[in-house]
Amino acid sequence: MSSTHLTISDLRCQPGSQELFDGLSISVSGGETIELRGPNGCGKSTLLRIMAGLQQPDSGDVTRYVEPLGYLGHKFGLASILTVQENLRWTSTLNGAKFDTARAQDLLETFELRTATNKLIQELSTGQKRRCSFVCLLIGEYKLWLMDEPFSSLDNQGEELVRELIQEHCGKGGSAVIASHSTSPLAHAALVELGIN
Amino acid sequence: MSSTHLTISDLRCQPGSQELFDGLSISVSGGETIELRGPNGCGKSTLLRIMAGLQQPDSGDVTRYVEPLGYLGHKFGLASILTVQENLRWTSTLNGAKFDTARAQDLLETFELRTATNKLIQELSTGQKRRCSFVCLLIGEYKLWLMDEPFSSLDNQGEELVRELIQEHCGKGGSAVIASHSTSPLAHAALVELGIN
Amino acid sequence: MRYWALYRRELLIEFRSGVESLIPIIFFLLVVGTFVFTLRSFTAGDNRVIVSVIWITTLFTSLLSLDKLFKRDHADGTLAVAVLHSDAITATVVTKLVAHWSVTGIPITVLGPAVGLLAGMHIDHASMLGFTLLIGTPTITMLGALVTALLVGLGRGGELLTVLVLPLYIPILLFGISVCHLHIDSASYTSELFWCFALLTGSTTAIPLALGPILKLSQDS
Amino acid sequence: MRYWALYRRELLIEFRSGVESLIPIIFFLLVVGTFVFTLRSFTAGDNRVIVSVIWITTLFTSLLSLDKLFKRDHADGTLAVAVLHSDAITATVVTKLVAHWSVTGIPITVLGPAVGLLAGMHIDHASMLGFTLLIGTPTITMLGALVTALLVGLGRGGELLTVLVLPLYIPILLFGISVCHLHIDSASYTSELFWCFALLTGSTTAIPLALGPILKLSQDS
Amino acid sequence: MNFIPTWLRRLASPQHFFGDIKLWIAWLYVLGTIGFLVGSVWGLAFVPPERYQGDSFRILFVHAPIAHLVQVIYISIAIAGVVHLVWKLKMADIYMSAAAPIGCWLTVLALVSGMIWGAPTWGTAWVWDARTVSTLILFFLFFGLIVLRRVIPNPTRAAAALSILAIVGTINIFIIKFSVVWFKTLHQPASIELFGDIAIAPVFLAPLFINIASTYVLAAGFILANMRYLVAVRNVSMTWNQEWVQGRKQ
Ligand code: HEM
Ligand SMILES: Nc1ncnc2c1ncn2[C@@H]1O[C@H](COP(=O)(O)OP(=O)(O)OP(=O)(O)O)[C@@H](O)[C@H]1O
Ligand SMILES: Nc1ncnc2c1ncn2[C@@H]1O[C@H](COP(=O)(O)OP(=O)(O)OP(=O)(O)O)[C@@H](O)[C@H]1O
Ligand SMILES: [Mg+2]
Ligand SMILES: [Mg+2]
Repeated sequence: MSSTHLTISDLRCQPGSQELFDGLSISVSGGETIELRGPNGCGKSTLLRIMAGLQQPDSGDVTRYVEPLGYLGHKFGLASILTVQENLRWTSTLNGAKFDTARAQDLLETFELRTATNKLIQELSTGQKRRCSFVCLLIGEYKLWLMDEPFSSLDNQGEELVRELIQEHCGKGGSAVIASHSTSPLAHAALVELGIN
Repeated sequence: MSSTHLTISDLRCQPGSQELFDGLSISVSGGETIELRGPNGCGKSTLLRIMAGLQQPDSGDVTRYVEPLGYLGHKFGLASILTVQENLRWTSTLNGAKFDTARAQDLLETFELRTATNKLIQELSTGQKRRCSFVCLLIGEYKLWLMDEPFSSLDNQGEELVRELIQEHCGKGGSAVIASHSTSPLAHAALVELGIN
Repeated sequence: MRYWALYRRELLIEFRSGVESLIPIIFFLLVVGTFVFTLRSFTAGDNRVIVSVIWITTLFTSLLSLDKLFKRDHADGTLAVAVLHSDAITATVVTKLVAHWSVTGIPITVLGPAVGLLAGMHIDHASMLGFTLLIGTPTITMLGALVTALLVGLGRGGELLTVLVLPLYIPILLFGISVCHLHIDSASYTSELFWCFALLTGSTTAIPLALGPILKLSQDS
Repeated sequence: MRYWALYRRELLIEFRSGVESLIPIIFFLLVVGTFVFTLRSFTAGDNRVIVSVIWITTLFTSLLSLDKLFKRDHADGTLAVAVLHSDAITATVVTKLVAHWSVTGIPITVLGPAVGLLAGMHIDHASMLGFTLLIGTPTITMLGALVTALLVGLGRGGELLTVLVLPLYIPILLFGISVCHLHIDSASYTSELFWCFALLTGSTTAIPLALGPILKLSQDS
Repeated sequence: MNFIPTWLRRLASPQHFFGDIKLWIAWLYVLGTIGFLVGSVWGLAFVPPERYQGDSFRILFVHAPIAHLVQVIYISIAIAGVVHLVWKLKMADIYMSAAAPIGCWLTVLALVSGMIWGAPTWGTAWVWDARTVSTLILFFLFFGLIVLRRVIPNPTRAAAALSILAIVGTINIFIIKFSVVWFKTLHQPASIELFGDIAIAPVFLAPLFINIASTYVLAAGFILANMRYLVAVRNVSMTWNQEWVQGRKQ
């Protein structure tokens, strides 16, 4: 039962003088992992922001069948003067769900953030912030994940963990679109190569 | 003639309740490449900032024999509403050097930023910004490079390029301290493993 | 429930470091003080000047704190997350506005008349001042938030905000001050008060709904 | 040479987007306008009120634009780079201050008396107003920059800045206004003018040198 | 720094400070309270009413000492600021942090007592003159110090920022005070000067002096107690104060 999560058809986008996409069409269905690849400046981040609806294309249709989306950009989406726990609580509030303390503790344990539960975000290292944003993503129970360079500033153990999580998520009917420069592609991922026109 | 560029002796640092370093001593000499490794939150970025003098340790001595240092942190150090060229010009002003247009063009060519010369920094992609900050580093002609995750958000070709540059820089008597999560260590680098105490 | 939880988050951010929540209040006192002090030789005993000064300072206090209404959230990316939850965005925005009003509007509504009394206003006139501030401050918050939302992410300071929003503030400023002045002069002020209410109703109903889409649009680089 | 190049960079940033450089000026006019308009019935013909209003507005204009003096540079990391070039940091700071003064202090020094003339001030009194603003605005820039530097990177808005810096502004405000008032009253103002100069000299010599170390310290999270 | 006696140098170490100062605080509290009670009862009950103001002048015995004390506290903070910037003394930093809130509260007291006094004598609780304004500014400066300490998370940076603000603020207070000469004031000028005539009748003088002295002593007690608390909290990782800090938190 692989339902469609998002379709993009005939996308055209030209920020500034140089054209990024012209007639790009992509469809993301449940269970799918899509990895965007391409050199610096080819438009991966732009495409992800368009998918999320944070940026408007010049023309073309973007249809989102699941809402809300989980988006992980270059900014972590964590309030820096709140603690880790308070940020997690906020995510579940946004989703209208009750905050499940036990699950949150479990996830923090998995990401080795247990000791940081009551630290302010601004006191965390970059990698720890990124880990925390993954915990938020998991707490949010989003169907479709849009991730911009999710492995950057994670250590090897963290990267491994995230790879497994993505695989697990897509195995359970979720989907993920990932922009990455990592040398080893994700398991089961469909590669989309973007180039500079 | 490998002169000493920087020494740290008996460093102690404890931001918050948890101790990061206790009695750490490092010395960096010309020609040396040092790679800091360790899990997220072990204190790599903190150590680099202390080396640069952007952060004060709780105790211990930091002596810098070369000044100014080239520091590349998580922020790119580029004025976002100036163009690439204007930023490069600023770097050479700070160093009291005359701006060498030809060399700048060469470097931009190497980093495939030639077409972006007159773009504003805020119009560049993350990887392009990082590339531009490398060009600044090279224009500044610093002896000692301190780099915090320099490979993040670079594509494979860019990463290769930077690796070569670091090797070349240290070959010519410069030195570099690099924090990285990359799976393959730098050539000739002395690894310093930091751990969580 | 969700509203309450979101409101709590905003207050948490506001009050994280204790004294900070007093800053708008101290700011208000400081600015009123500076004004009254510098203008003291001309205003002695004229309550109408005090009213004007308090109203103008209220505008500034509100402006300065509005500047950061969405800024922090934009900088750390939480605004983008909020915007993507399109069913919760109105709740987010409303709680933000209410929280802002709670920490600036309410204290000013209380302090304004208190300062007036200290400066020798009659208790009747001071209460009227308090009443107009009570209807005026939400309007000020709403209009300011609207313009702030348009400017999110442009990296501009309070100056641009002021230049854009001050013209919008003129009506509520005029009506608010007029009601008090007319009351002091024992003249009729019904139509001015009516306009104050009209502005209040208009802004509090329309603006919270408009803010969600505006903020989403503002994400576009 | 280096000073000139750095100064050009600051102006470039200031003027990159055209109209924006006019914002402080528009702000100034708008606020003076609002005041004069709201206070009009009490001030008719009294030039001393105009002087006070213009001086206070000058303070606020300066405050609002000071807020972003180091903010942008800190956000994009160029401040850290500048701080690491310890032999160039004083030059960087000085050019920043001069640039800030060029786009706020100078226009206000010119506009202040012009507005005064428009409001019916005698040309003599207006020139004296201009003169005090000329000595006063650099002092204001210096003191404001000092406090702004202490707050770099804390993510606080102009409110906190105002609360910290307004008490420091009181002397220059008092003396500046006194000189003008005494001049209007045809009284002697030498000692007040002396204090204005003393404040100018003190702040312009000490503060630029102190800012480098302070900014370096402010990098520490 | 050989000229500093050993017992004082001992106090520069947090651990010794924490231990030694406890007894001092107790003594200061006792002395100050007794002195203040004696002075106030004397002033309120045994001194004849004043010629012009009747009984309302009796608030003098609270107002004048405190209004005086807060200025001394502020200047002492600025001196600690200089000490901290020059010698990097940790204790100077602790002193600034400990004294600022006390100074702030006492300034509120000075303002309120002045206003209570002003209501009957001046006919208004507040006038704008150099004396009152400089006291008001003092309040804002104290408040600024407290806020600055709170908003800067990093202690090294906070201490330096505090020192600088305190030093610049002192210059301000001086300027405002000197400007008394030029601005007409309703508030009376200083009537007790170190080298000059004393314009207060001797009957009022004795209780006034007792109160001035005891407010000094009491404030010293408050500040030292606050310092002791900060010393303990800032060295949580040490062993000698674990128990005490834990006890405080419950
Ligand atoms: C809010 C209003 C007031 C404030 C802020 C204020 C402030 C001050 C200050 C700063 C001092 C100087 C203390 C020193 O340096 O030794 C002082 C002293 C004094 N004040 Fe006030 N005051 C206020 C109201 C009053 C009133 C209404 C009176 C009585 C009419 C009064 C009578 C005195 C006296 C007698 C002294 C002692 C003078 C001396 O020995 O120096 N004050 N006050
Ligand atoms: N102000 C602070 N208060 C408390 N803890 C802090 C503070 N600043 C940093 N830390 C802690 O210091 C540790 C080191 O942070 P740092 O950024 O140096 O790590 P890092 O090695 O660079 O990690 P990463 O690989 O994630 O970038 C982290 O565990 C962080 O939680
Ligand atoms: N406002 C703009 N004006 C002009 N060009 C722009 C603007 N915004 C983006 N671009 C251009 O669009 C291109 C795509 O940027 P994007 O951030 O999507 O790249 P990316 O694939 O994510 O690169 P990276 O791997 O470096 O992150 C870049 O070449 C950039 O210069
Ligand atoms: Mg990208
Ligand atoms: Mg790091």
